[in-house]
Amino acid sequence: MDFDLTDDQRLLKDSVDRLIADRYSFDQRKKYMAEKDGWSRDNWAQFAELGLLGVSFDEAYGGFGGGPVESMLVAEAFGRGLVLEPFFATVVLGGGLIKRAGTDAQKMAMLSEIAAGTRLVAFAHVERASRYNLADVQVTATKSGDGWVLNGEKSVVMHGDCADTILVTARTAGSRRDRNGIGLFVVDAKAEGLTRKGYPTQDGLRAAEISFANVRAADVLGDPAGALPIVERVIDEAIAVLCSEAVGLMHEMHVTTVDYMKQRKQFGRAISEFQVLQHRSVDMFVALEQARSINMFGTVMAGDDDAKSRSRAVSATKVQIGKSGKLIGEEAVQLHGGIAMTMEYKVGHYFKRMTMIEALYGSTADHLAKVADSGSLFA
Amino acid sequence: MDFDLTDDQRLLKDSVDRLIADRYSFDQRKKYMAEKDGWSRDNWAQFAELGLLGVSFDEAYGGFGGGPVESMLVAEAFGRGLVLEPFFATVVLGGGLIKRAGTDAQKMAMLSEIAAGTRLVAFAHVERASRYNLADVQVTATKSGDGWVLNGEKSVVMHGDCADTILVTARTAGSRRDRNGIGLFVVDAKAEGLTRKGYPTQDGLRAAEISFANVRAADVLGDPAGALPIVERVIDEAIAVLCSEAVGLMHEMHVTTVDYMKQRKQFGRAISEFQVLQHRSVDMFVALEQARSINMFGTVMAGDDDAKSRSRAVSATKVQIGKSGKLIGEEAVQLHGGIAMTMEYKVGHYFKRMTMIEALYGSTADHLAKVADSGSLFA
Amino acid sequence: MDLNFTAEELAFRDEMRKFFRTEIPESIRTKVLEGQHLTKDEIILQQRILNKHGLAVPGWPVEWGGKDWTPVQRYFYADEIQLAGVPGGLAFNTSMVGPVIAQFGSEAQKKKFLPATANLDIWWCQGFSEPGAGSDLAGLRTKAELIDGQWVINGQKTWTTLGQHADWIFVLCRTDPNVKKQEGISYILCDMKTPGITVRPIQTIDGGHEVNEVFFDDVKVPAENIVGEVNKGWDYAKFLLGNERTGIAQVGASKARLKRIRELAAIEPMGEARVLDNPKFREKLSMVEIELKALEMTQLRIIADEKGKAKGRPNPASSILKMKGSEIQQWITDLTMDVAGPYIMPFAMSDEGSGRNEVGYGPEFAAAAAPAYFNKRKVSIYGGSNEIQRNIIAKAILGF
Amino acid sequence: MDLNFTAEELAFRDEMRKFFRTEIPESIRTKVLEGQHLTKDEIILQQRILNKHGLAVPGWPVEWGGKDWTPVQRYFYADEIQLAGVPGGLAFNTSMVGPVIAQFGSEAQKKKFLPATANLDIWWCQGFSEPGAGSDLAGLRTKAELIDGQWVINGQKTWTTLGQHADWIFVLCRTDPNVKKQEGISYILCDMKTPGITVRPIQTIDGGHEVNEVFFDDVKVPAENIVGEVNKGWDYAKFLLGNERTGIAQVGASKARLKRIRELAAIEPMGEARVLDNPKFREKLSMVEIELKALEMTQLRIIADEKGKAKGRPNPASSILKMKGSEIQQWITDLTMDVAGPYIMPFAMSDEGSGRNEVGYGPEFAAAAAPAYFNKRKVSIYGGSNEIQRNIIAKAILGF
Repeated sequence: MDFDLTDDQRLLKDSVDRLIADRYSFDQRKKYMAEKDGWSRDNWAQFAELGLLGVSFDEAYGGFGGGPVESMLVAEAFGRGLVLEPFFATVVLGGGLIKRAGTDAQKMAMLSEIAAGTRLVAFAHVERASRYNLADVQVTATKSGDGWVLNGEKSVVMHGDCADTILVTARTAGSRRDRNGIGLFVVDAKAEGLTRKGYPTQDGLRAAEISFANVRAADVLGDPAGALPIVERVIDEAIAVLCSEAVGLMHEMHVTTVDYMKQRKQFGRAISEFQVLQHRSVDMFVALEQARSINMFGTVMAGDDDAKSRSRAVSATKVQIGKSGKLIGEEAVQLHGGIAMTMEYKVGHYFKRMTMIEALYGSTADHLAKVADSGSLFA
Repeated sequence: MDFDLTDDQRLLKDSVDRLIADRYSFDQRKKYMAEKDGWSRDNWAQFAELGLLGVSFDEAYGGFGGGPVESMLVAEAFGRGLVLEPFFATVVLGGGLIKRAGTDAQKMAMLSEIAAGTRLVAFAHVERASRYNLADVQVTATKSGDGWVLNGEKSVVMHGDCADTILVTARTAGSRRDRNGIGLFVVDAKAEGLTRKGYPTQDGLRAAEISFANVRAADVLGDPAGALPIVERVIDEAIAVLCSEAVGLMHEMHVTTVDYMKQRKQFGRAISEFQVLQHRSVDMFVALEQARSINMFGTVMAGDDDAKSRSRAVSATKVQIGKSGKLIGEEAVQLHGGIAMTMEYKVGHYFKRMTMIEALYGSTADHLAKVADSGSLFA
Repeated sequence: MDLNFTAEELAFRDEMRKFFRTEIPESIRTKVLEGQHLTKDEIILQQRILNKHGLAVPGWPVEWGGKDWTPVQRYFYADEIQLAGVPGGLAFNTSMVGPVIAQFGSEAQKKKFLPATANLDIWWCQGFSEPGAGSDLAGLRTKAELIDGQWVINGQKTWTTLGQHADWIFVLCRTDPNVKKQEGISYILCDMKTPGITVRPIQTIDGGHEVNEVFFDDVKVPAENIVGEVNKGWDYAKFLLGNERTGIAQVGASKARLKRIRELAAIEPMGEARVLDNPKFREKLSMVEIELKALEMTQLRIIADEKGKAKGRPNPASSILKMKGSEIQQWITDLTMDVAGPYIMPFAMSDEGSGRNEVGYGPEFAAAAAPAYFNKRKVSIYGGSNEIQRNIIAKAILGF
Repeated sequence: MDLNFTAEELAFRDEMRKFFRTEIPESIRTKVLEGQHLTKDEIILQQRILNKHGLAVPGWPVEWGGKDWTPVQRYFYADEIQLAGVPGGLAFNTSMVGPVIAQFGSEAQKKKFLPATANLDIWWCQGFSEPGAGSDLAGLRTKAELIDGQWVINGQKTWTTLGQHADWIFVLCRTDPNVKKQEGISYILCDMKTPGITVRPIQTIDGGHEVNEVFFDDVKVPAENIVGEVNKGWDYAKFLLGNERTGIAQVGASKARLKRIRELAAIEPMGEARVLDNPKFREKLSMVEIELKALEMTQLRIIADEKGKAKGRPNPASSILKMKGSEIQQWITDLTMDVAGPYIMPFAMSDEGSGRNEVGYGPEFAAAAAPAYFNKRKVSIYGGSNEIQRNIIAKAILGF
């Protein structure tokens, strides 16, 4: 066991940290948000150039060849910067699915374009009625000639409004909540019959509702009736990446609060001199360190081939991240006071993103129930 | 609605408060605990003289004629004094059962003796395997001539070691957890075949394990197969009294902590000057006031004839009392530091009694589940 | 001690209940109960109905339209108005400036302002907080100088709620910089149309526009617009802060929200069942109800304790109402998010910030769930933060 | 960064695991795992077995029996010894006085004391805390005066854990009352059989006798029994406080307790099922496991960070280990009480305070449930209360 970064990891971390320092001040971020897609194509090109868009892909497909630790480093920095670009949708979800489910040819075709920044991907899985049940798929795919035709509606497709390619889960067999009978289809965003309605999410990112009316899939990834285990695995990996992003958010909220406390004067002295506020910011710090620690565990375990121990560890991580994040977010706002309630100040935006991560792919309560049902963490 | 005490209530409160002030210093209490029964017969006579042992009985049976509020006043004062005598066992449980289930003749015979201080009663209901399920009764009562014969074992009979009369629930019909088929029997503590083993409880009070080997009951209270609803009702009333006692405990823990903070010096100043400790004692105060408030609600509602709303309100009260009590007890110890961990200082004893009340007749978690299963408190 | 309500008290409750639910338009009440924002016209409309029936300003002196109610009556008024989803009298008018003018204003001020304030013909806003002041309200720097028989005001106020709708503002100004900070403050009334006033919206993280900055640049106000004596404004502001104890805890509003959450949770699917079927959710809901029930009793104890006490002396125990009441309001937004689940994600506010779901993803109520959670962070910050309330209890009750 | 353990590290873990579970009597380990108290002889026995195999004092300098282990090896030693239910070296000997003598003592002191200390031929106790001192340890008043070549000690110490078994005591004494409080303290070793020493038991609320008061009444100690320099005792005490970071969080012990709780909850009936079938209990248990898993990683991060750093300089982040570790130990006692339910009530300690259930009501483990809950309140009080730990983090890490 070694907590030190390798030379390559150190280089990666330095370059993504520098990127955030140079390009992701709060004011710069506001400008990106005002761009057409709600994020910056210029940044995207820069990410590609630094190798971030292929951070977790094999070098054979134009990737950086990194593993979970590399993704963690990038995501944490992106959290600190509150990055708007569709890294999570395209690289983590889209790239992850293709990597895990695709043939060599499919990977060659798509991963290399993702890594190069020339293909945006979104993952359309959640439906209006599915809540957090990953097996609850009602969109249908029916065989037509040698291809598949999709019908139905998908919800909150993260960055679905700008994606070039949409990966869609659809039911090819079985009934609504069956684990079997789910396929994963590659759909061109411009395909006939596909309509999408983009909108901002609470955290300033983008999503889309997408409907499919006899949409012809361009391709299928893996077994058209057996995609669920891969979807679950990629979502576990994605949760680990979200948790890393959350660590970045928490870090930034904590640091910003401590700095603010040192500058802000009330009753003639810096509020950092009030012992009550000191102790509360210490509790934020402890929560942050606990989150950072378990995130390392979750990051490693997200790569585990055993579905049960992988999923239990990832859920445990999301629980601690959710618990720490709620405390840190709410206290960051409270210790700042009114200013943190304004759009003009950065802390509120971190708090909102943290809140959305808590709700993404299962809340703290849902994941705690999952851990509780799957035995000891110290097995 | 009127929060002011009536003249009679004021007199009662004054007399019980004076009693506690005169007779229940921490040092006096130690002496009582060292007496043969683990409490003071002399105090008991004094309680009788002041009318406290019949506080909730009709005047016809030698009682004070008080209602729930009168019981609350006595119990809260007893909590402040950390009273050792078997008031809860004899008057609240024993008297309550006789009052609710007895005939006029039974009441005349037993309540008047309880009120006079000449009869001690205990209620033997809990069994080794029943945990918190009131219907889980395995002790049997079988008809024999014109009487009943009891067999089996009862656990943690509060003050069962000193009682003259033991009220025993026993199964006359049905199987282990059936709601029907439970009777309530009057047993002489000296009856043949009854053996008891007394022991101290964690809070310094007394209890006994009692076994029945062909013990002949002296009498039966009410329907020998239908006692459960009355047991439930009396236990609801008893929980309300325990909650009032708990309010007294919490009050004393809070006041003692605040006083200690003002006297105790660390780093050259009273620890009450540390803002962190101030705020934490404020949180104790708020928890105390919330407990005191809901206890009034629980006290009134414990008298409700409707079993569902009565039981819901009492459970809600026990939840808040348990939550507040845990916070106040743990913080009282923490803010005192090591001294509160010693037998020689009073706070630890309040903390222990509070912990036992939390566990009596269902924990906070159990009662929260009950409330949650019974609909809104604001119906 | 008799903790049951009397028949008269219950009759009063029923009268209030009936009035609020029949006289105030259901469209307004539904929006309030769903956590949506009201338009200016809706707020005015309902206050005028209340005022027409003598129910807009019950806390005022009787001669100016107030009611000589018992504490229990005042409790039921507040509880029922909130339960019914009636917004009630605009707080700035009825709880803040009105009582101050009635107590400390000149006769001319009373005649000019009180009837119009009760009827919301004048919409007031509050000019207390300043940038950088926060909980240290008395440290304010906006100054007013008496020049040629006019107060000339310069400075900046902030967190001015609904200032964009206001006709008048009541402003705390520093009129003597050379004395202890609390002793050099005056309470001045100012027409928002006066030249030199600029209102700038503050956009909050929930996406709404509720608060504003108000800039004063050589704003000239007639000398007679001062309330009471010069340099006594801090006393009047403190009088006001302790004036309204029954509303502060928002018990009725929280009860209404919990009722609605219970209804929504019984509808919203979760797996093959409903959210309300999940024991963990139910327990969380019950825990909030239990704390709220305790708070309701605490509130009744505090208002009962007011009997015969001088008005304007805040009972420090009312800090409990503020602290616990705000905690409960915040927990309730957690519960709404729990019911909404993943459907909180779309930012679906319409232009007016109405909180309606314009995206169509998830149930209607879900669109307001996260904004309410963000927005309600304010209740433990404003009106004396919960840290300040703890300081008050520590000092005034625990004697530290 | 590679967060997997190497094959060598895992081999070391397995070696430790095997050793502790085969060489230390199961009767001792079971008592520890059940939360019962050990006798003096049992504590001595197991330490001598450890010492015989060179595993009693791995943190000491190699020449005195220590091990030159990597941080991960030290982590596995602590984790496995706790998981196995082995009490390990008596902390006063191995973590407290031993390292101080090894670092600051004279050669004569080292020879005289270190081997006997490692082998528990001398049982040490600690004379630091005083009545009224609490967290302000440096304010101590027990004084030592050098008279006729002897230290004469007068004063009182308290919270002296297991002082009733001790052969020697290490005492902090004030040797110069005229300087800053930290600068006039000396570190003196004292035979408990010296005339003038009185040990008085303190009974604690769990019913046990773990701590004592120790009175010094003209206690005469040879001059050479001072460790290091006169008036430098505070530095040695601080060195000691930061010396042992891997044990402070009690991660291994907490893992062992949680494992046992899971076993007990799977047995103990609750209605028609078992306690472990209750989802709420399971979630509470899982939440503690999650926090413990996070703390385990935090501990690994902190010990990894020690590489190449000077010994004796406590990493302020280790305050997290103390705070969170004590919280978790306390939560675990809550869980045990949850499993025990109503069976916690009888006070069923035997005379030796063994924690065995002598009443026979409820399961065997239940007798120790409430006493453990009471007893573990201490872990957030002693060794620098959690409030002091927060002050340390506030100052040393957050820069307040």
